[in-house]
Amino acid sequence: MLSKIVRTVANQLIVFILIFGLYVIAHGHLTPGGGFQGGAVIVSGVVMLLVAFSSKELKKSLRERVLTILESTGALIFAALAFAGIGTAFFYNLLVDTPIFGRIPPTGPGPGDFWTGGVVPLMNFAVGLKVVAGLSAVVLAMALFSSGEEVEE
Amino acid sequence: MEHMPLNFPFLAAALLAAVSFYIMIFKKNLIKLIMGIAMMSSAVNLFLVALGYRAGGNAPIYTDVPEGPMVLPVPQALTLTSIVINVAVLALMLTMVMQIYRHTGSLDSEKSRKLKG
Amino acid sequence: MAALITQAPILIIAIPLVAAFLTPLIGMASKKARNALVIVSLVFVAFLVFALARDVVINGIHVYTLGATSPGQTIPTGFMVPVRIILEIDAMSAFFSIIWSIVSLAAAIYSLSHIANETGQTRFYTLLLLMVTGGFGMMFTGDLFNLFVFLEIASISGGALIAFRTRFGDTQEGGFKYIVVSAIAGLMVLFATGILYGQYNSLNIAILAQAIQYTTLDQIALALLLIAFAMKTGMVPLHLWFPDAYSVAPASITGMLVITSHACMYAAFRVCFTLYGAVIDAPVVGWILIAFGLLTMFIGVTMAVFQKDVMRFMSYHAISQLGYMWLGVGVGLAVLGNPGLLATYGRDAMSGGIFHILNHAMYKPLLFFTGGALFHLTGTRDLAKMGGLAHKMKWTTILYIIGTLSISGIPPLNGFSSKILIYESVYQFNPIFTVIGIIVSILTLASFTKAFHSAFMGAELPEYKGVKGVPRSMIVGMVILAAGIIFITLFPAQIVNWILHPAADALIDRGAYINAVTGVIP
Amino acid sequence: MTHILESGYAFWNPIVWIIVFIVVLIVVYFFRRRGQKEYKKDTDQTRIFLCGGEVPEAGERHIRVGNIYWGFFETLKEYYKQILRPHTGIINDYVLWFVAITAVSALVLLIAGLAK
Amino acid sequence: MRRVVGLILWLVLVAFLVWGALLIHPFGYPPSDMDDYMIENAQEETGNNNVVASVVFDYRGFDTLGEATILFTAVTGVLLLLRTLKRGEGDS
Repeated sequence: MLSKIVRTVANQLIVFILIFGLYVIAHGHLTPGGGFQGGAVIVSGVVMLLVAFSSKELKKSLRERVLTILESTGALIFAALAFAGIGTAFFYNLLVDTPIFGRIPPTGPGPGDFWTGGVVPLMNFAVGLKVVAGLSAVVLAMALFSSGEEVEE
Repeated sequence: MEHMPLNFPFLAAALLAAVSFYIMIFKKNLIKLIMGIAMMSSAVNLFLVALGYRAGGNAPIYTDVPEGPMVLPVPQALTLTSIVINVAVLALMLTMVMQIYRHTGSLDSEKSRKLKG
Repeated sequence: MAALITQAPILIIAIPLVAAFLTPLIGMASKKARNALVIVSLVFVAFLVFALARDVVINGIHVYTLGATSPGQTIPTGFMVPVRIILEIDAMSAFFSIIWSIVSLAAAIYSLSHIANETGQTRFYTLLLLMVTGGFGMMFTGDLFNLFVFLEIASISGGALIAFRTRFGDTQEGGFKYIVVSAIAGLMVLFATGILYGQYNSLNIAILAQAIQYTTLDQIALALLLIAFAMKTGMVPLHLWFPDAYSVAPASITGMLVITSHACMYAAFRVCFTLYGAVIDAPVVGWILIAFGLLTMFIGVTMAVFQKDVMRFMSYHAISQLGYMWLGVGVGLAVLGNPGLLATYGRDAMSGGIFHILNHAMYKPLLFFTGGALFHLTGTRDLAKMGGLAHKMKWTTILYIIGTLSISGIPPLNGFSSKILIYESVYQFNPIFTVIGIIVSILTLASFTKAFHSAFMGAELPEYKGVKGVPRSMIVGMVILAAGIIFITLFPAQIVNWILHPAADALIDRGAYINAVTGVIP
Repeated sequence: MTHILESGYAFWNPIVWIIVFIVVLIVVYFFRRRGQKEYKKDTDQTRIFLCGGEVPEAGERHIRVGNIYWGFFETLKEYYKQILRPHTGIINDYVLWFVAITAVSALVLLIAGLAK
Repeated sequence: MRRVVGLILWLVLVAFLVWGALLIHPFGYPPSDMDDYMIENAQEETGNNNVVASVVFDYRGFDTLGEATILFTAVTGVLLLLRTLKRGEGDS
């Protein structure tokens, strides 16, 4: 538990970190970035909270049970999106030329169109959810273990 | 960029791998061993990315890209995958080292060993 | 059914994966549903594996292109090399996947009561399913980088499972050593992959095998790949991590780790025979494998006679048995360039080595399971503290005797039928090797007799008067493997003709593997 | 599909072996039938006889693993001293062995490649 | 003893690594059949402006599934190893 200034600044800063991470995840199919990178950004915010407040404080708001459920859900969404194309072949990108994320961008350089990419943006979101939940669970568990707290089973 | 006569990026990756091997062979501290493995993984990542560079190339992203050649996308994807894999491996290794320290109270690979022979 | 066979390669990998993702969610609801999910998914995967193996042996190689407009379309239209990941199943992969499905099912059933009174069971079963996924992926993939990914999946889940019993310190040490060794091996494999990709700009094994030229870089990559996979299999003198990791793991996981080491052996065969098959300096590499194989056999068994920890003792025996496989396949590789010798004894030697893999995959997990039963009853792995346990565990004693006779090659059990293949084909290559093999076999029998006497024989010890018998599901898991041993014992010739000769030919005939991807009909 | 496993210049047929084994068992059983008849359970005949002295308890009677094959290890003491030296259990040595074998095998492959 | 032998073998391996680094294609001029195909056709086939994203999630999506699986495995393993033990099974 650090000083009041640090805690206040962390409380303000976490919002911007979350927004930037969500931006990196959402624009993974247009600009550099993607699910893993954006998830890592958000987890860095979680680590900041862990430094500012103690792991005991953070454990009240972040239950490991919830994190496990979220991680499994993200992984399941990813696997389900891969399974969706099994009519033709596993991992077939079946959302191209469909209303959802289905537009084909003009070939060659150009401004990005958000509604393109088929299943790729959805997979980005699934992976982002998975990475956020998983890595923050790992960080929290390590912090709790090294400070001698109880880690949920 | 001009044609490099000596492949400096590949040399850098090779030397990084050599240093990490030295650490893994001669440093008895388990944390230093893990650092050596992390350096080895970064050497491999550097090697992969350098493989994909094309002289004067842009990032292979069509969003408002200037004219010119594009670097190869596959090595970047492989590097992304291997980075995440190494993160996972390091997390598990550090967890086991924490448990070893809890049980034996030592991080020395000679003092903290029970299994031998 | 035809559609199921077409989709079988990916389903075999994906079903345990999805089951592993579901396990934490269901494990929160009820334990029974979780165990049922694990067993049912593994049974279904085993059924799919057998159907796919039958189809592969009858109709030839299966390819599955991930994400293409049709699974059979390996190369995009109007292009010459594949750009997508391709799963490729030939007789060799099918053979290994049969072993893996049987042993993983037996191990899962065994675990039900072996870890019944431990904490963290849900995560245990999750990791077990992920390990199954990694093994199948290693056996099925036709892509070098994908092989690395699945190798890492199997290694990480295996390492976490080795360290499952966190209340003991040595489990953490064994798991740490396993993870470190696996990480180094995986990074070397990735290095070699990068070297090959940089030269030929492809990651597909078949395309690389077509284009490869055995330059100096290729030789360095071959050394890296071969030694990395050999270290993961536990070849002497790279075996030092092997007993440390295998002796501390839960017995069911030890039985599965044996098969993951066989999967790494499959990868090494794939590299030697398919990837480098055209250009490799066959006699040199073959002699390297033979030399390491003999060293592995002898040092492994002599160290095993010395041991007093039951699991460690069996791990050293696992090492020494791996030597037989290296010897048989190494002889086959040494004469690969010579069709006459290959037809006379090389093919038989390779079939013998592969047959020994099958037998070893049946009796070694069985023996590890019996060792786990001993640990389950006595709470110790030290043979010096055991004695007279045959009074308590009659079934386990019978199964241990079956495994002992089989591993030491006593007729008519299956170990004999593979060892006679190896002995008589290797004898024509070099008689000394056969003599060494027979000496190793004798020492194996001697050391297992010692362990049998000190653990099971003798009067009932007072300290084990009160212990209960072995739980039923552990017996069931062992009986599955014993049934496999009896089946192989009774029908060795049928098994050799049905699956082993096709597997050996799949290794020898690399053209078929390449044509399956490039689409050229020979 | 034949039932005979052809291997090099020999063959192996488990069914025949098992039949022969059963026949031998039957013969042995007939020999055994002709043995002594006046064997009774739960008499002094079944007690352990140790030079007339009293028999120790089960715990002391059992020969532990440390005492088995004592002569074998005594004879091969030198060999085991040598063979136990690399088995240190230090993880750094494992890495060193990997580096050593990789370097040596790369050298061998390279020299063989140059020789060709 | 160990130090000397280790240094010699380490130097041999280093020599191999450096030699290999010098033998690879000149930096900046790689062979690129497969990658050129991806750069040209990624936009029509997957509708992505980001070619790397289309490689990661479409052409080699199976690797990414394995990668996510590895992360899942590591998280599960860490939470398994750091779990608090029940009563009665303390350190031994």
